[in-house]
Amino acid sequence: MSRYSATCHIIDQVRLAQDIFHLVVDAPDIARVARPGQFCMLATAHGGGLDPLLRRPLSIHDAWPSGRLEFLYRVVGKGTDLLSQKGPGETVCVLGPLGRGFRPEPCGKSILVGGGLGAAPLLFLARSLDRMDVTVILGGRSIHEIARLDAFEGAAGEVLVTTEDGSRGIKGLVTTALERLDISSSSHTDAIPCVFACGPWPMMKAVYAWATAKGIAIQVSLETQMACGTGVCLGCAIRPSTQGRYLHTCKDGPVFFGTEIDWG
Amino acid sequence: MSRYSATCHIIDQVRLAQDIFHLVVDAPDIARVARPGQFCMLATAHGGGLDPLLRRPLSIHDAWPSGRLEFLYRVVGKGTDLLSQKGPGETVCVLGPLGRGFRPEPCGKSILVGGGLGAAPLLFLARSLDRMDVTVILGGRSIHEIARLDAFEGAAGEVLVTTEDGSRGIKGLVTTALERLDISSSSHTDAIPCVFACGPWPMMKAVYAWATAKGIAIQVSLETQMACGTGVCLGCAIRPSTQGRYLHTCKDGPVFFGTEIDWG
Amino acid sequence: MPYFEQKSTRPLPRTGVDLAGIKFKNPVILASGTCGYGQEIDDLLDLELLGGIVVKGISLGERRGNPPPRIHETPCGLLNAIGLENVGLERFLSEKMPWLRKIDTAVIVNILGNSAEEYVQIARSLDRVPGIDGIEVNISCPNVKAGGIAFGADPALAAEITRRIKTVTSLPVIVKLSPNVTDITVIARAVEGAGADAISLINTLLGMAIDVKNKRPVLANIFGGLSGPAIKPIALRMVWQVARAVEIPVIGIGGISTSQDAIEFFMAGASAIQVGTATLVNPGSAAEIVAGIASFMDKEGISDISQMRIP
Amino acid sequence: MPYFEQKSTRPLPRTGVDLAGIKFKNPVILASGTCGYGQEIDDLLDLELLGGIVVKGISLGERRGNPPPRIHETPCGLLNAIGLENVGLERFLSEKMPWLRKIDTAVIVNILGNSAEEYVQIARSLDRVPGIDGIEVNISCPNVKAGGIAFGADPALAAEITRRIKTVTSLPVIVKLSPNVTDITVIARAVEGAGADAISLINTLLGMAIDVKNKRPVLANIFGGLSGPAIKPIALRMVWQVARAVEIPVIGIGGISTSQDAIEFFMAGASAIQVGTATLVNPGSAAEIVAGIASFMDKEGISDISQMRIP
Ligand SMILES: Cc1cc2nc3c(=O)[nH]c(=O)nc-3n(C[C@H](O)[C@H](O)[C@H](O)COP(=O)(O)OP(=O)(O)OC[C@H]3O[C@@H](n4cnc5c(N)ncnc54)[C@H](O)[C@@H]3O)c2cc1C
Ligand SMILES: Cc1cc2nc3c(=O)[nH]c(=O)nc-3n(C[C@H](O)[C@H](O)[C@H](O)COP(=O)(O)OP(=O)(O)OC[C@H]3O[C@@H](n4cnc5c(N)ncnc54)[C@H](O)[C@@H]3O)c2cc1C
Ligand SMILES: Cc1cc2nc3c(=O)[nH]c(=O)nc-3n(C[C@H](O)[C@H](O)[C@H](O)COP(=O)(O)O)c2cc1C
Ligand SMILES: Cc1cc2nc3c(=O)[nH]c(=O)nc-3n(C[C@H](O)[C@H](O)[C@H](O)COP(=O)(O)O)c2cc1C
Ligand code: FES
Ligand code: FES
Repeated sequence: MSRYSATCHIIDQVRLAQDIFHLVVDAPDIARVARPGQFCMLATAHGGGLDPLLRRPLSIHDAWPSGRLEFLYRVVGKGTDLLSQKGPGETVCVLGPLGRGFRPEPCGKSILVGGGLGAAPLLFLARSLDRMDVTVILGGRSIHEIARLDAFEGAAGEVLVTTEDGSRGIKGLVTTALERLDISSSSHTDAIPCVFACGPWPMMKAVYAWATAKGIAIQVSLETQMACGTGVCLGCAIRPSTQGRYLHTCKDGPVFFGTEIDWG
Repeated sequence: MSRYSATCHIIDQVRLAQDIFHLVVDAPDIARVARPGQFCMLATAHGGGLDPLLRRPLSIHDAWPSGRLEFLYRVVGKGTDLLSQKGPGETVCVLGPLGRGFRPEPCGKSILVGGGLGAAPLLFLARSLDRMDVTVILGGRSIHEIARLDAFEGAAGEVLVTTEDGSRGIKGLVTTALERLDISSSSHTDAIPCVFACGPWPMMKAVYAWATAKGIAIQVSLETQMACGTGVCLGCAIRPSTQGRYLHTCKDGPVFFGTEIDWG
Repeated sequence: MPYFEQKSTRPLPRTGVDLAGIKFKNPVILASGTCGYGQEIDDLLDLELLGGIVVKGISLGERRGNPPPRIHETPCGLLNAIGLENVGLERFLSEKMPWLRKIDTAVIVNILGNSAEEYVQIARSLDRVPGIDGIEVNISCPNVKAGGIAFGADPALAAEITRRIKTVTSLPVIVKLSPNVTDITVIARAVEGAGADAISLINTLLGMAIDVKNKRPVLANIFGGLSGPAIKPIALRMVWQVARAVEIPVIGIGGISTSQDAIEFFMAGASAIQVGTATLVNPGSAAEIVAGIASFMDKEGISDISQMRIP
Repeated sequence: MPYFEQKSTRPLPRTGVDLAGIKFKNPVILASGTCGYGQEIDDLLDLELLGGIVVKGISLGERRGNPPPRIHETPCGLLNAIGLENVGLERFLSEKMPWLRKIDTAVIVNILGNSAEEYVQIARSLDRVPGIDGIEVNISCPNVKAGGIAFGADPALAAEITRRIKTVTSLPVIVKLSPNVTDITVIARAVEGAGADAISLINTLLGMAIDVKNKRPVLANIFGGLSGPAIKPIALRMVWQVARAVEIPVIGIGGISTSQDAIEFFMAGASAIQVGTATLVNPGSAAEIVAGIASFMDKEGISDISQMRIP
């Protein structure tokens, strides 16, 4: 494995909406080897503070050969709040790239489904695929929850937005858009499409159900509590679809095939 | 007692030297009632962090009817480091004014002796006295440790600087300057002078010895570990000169008459 | 009209608790040793907003306490070795009670003796003193040589002290337990059996720190008691265990600094809570916790503290 | 010339320690359960820079561990209830040891059984396995129902397990103690008397957290073990006590994240230390601690770890 623990300079940090931030750091080692769907652990305490103690897992939103490493996150608690207070000129400790990312497979259209901040890992994935084969569906309660739409439009052949309040795009959930999708059409092949999803658990469950019903393979990026992110603490256990050993989000995932896990 | 717990806007924070900062906050309630020699407890953790847990005691460097409250401090550890990272536009929680300050007494010249950051409480004291009766002695290892000289020169009739490396003023310790002082001269009286000192323990011990030998009353501002600063925890005990009860720096002090405490 | 009626059917959250025969306005009490005798922080915290106050531990005679240094900050915690500096029984009654009596909040007196006899003597003197609502028996102080922890770690001794105190006072008796034991439920059941009206826990965990520069323990007393947010997970676990082991009410203590923390303790089974170190850090903490609990109960439609308890 | 001679008379700090018959390059060891079987963090931390590694606790059969959630962050601490998920003795020997054997650092195997018999069986199987330098007997795991803590809280049981393990192995036996006891020196003396070659302490403190939103304990197992900086003052106190109660070497564990922390433990009487939670937060911690200790010794002119001990 090639993982790195780096103290990174913050190139930029922009508030995109009320509580959504786009963080760009300079992390050449990590950016060079990162794969879509992988994540990093970021230290959030300021100065020598030991609270919050643990680093916070964030998906790699994008990574560039130049060393530019991007994150897209929502402030939900103490750690993300402290992270959002940092700006250019300051540094942040980043550990990564961690985990097993998306595994692009020979298939027809790639349908990328992101609910809320679940969009975070999908931009890097979209950019790694053939633009014209990529359909991105971004869902949120309202337009304010749809982040980085321009970037997605630049990286994907088709971008569909769904909002629960109808403030933009299709009124409804991401599944509303999925139902309307013509999954047979693809630019150069009649192959079955494949789905990559990230978002709240109920959304992923619904997308998994939709895909399974259609016989489409689906990969999902999951979130669990994590202490280390490196596979040593065994804290990030997640129930497998079989009766066997637990899976571990930080090393067996965070991306899993829909069939690997217990949907409960 | 009139003490206040306030969330204060930072008006200004300036680095005066490598590790010395001058912090100005807007704290009308506290500034209005503050007396020279009193101190405040400042919260230093950022965001919702609980480490450092305790607030940090800092002397009131100056206070104005406008609500302007000033601190002068050195970064020595985690708490002061975090405090120094804050700037205008941000807030800091301040509890004060706390403790018993200097008690100006009818006397001749007032000799204010500050070693290093022990200068902090002396500016407010100087400003509360008749300028022409005030002699301030500021000592440090080098000129870099002498902070806010201009302000002291504006507030005192005479300002003497001592540096151990001779980079400014008298080469030596504050006691070198004391020895040379003509303690009989005073602008309007032949009364015995009095001394107010703040600084490292060995310095205060030497100044106490000097004053005692000369029969001059001395008040010293002391530092001990503090948890509450408000008199409830009894953590800040300090040995009295008698065999009786311990004194408590945060309520019986931080300013004591030299005769009250056990010099060890 | 129907709208008005609908509103009125939903009662205001009742934050008051009756516990061990004491009426508390709300379940938030100041912990012993972190609020002096009340008057010291009266200007910074309106005591009448709170359920009650437990005063600094009182011994028979006045005590000087341990030599300094007495306190040291640790990660999210505080070590203290005050050594029970206090004014003693007599001065407490003559100098501190007159002021406390005027305050409309429950007053609990924390007591500590060097021997069972001393506990009994103090308890007897407190009986029928106007303004005192209850006694908290500190059998758990880690910072004094005799008494304290020795009693708190031995179920037989703890029971004996409880029993003897009950015979000399008509005041409700709350026994405060030490966490420095293998099985806290054993001590809890022992004092319940001996007649305790309630149990409060936890006192501080025994800890220490070393001054690397000067190559010696930081505290003059070597050991000190650890308090603050650092110990909350341990305190909560013990409250959960004890609440399931005894029938008498449990008062939760340990690292509570927000209403969220307090609610965790109610869910674990505490009938009330005490706020200690948080008051040192921010004198207004307890009042903020009271407000936070009320608004949580209001939002969740909870009408009584006991409803929060996880079965 | 005189200048050169003067320099050469000052020996380089000797950070190496011989302990219980095991040679450690330096006194910094990775704690069980926080470094897997080593290979998992080999790319982030050069194990050969360290004194040693204690692998994740091994049971006779493979174990699935507790259901999630297993971990929860607390103020300056971490609660875990992994429940000893591990590959079991057989797979450990066949799959993990071949890699560990190649690493130039001391390898200690942490073992846990459901019964004294199981401890003995595992210890016997580890004897004479090339590459294993010692056994650490975990009689202190708070997260498994049978075994673990039950043995660690009872001096007679702790002694019996130690004695029986000593008869079936020629490997040095380190007994790891639980802090969840009234008097840790009693257990320490019991295992010393039973032949333990060294003692390591502390394992985690039993704690819990409650999910206020969902009104239930956060951890599926309800209770978990508290580790990290929050517990350092308690760990240090126990190491101080045990180091003064036994003659065998003591390995200090609990909340160590900097070389400063490590030095506090040496001053308290530890001959070596283990780094646990700090590795989870920052995989490079242990290597940074090694460097910090060496530079402290160099600066202070200390030539041996044992010189730091406060008498
Ligand atoms: C592999 C992975 C990738 C992620 N990628 C992103 C991303 O790209 N953008 C984004 O906005 N969020 C992402 N998250 C969620 C993000 O980690 C949490 O929102 C964050 O940890 C919250 O920290 P906090 O201190 O602000 O909140 P708090 O609630 O104060 O955190 C308390 C504890 O809970 C943990 N925690 C809280 N929420 C979550 C969560 N949803 N998942 C895991 N742990 C949690 C924290 O890490 C911390 O240990 C990801 C999570 C995982 C596991
Ligand atoms: C009444 C009073 C007035 C003070 N006024 C000033 C001032 O005006 N300017 C200034 O620069 N410093 C002043 N000090 C010292 C200042 O409080 C400490 O430098 C500061 O607390 C260090 O905190 P830290 O987190 O940076 O250091 P750390 O060493 O990390 O602090 C660890 C703990 O030790 C305590 N501590 C460390 N040094 C001291 C000290 N010298 N006195 C008391 N507690 C200490 C901290 O409060 C904290 O609890 C004053 C101290 C007291 C008691
Ligand atoms: C400075 C200090 C002094 C204390 N003095 C007493 C005391 O006199 N009697 C007592 O029973 N507990 C005493 N305690 C313990 C507290 O009442 C409380 O049980 C403990 O601090 C845990 O709660 P916390 O984490 O909220 O502080 C003291 C605690 C501190 C920090
Ligand atoms: C996630 C995790 C898993 C652990 N697993 C084990 C174990 O298998 N065996 C054991 O003896 N101790 C185990 N421990 C305890 C540690 O080895 C150590 O004793 C404890 O965490 C205190 O040290 P620390 O504060 O440095 O983490 C574990 C601790 C953690 C945090
Ligand atoms: S978070 Fe530690 S193993 Fe996954
Ligand atoms: S610092 Fe608490 S009484 Fe002085």
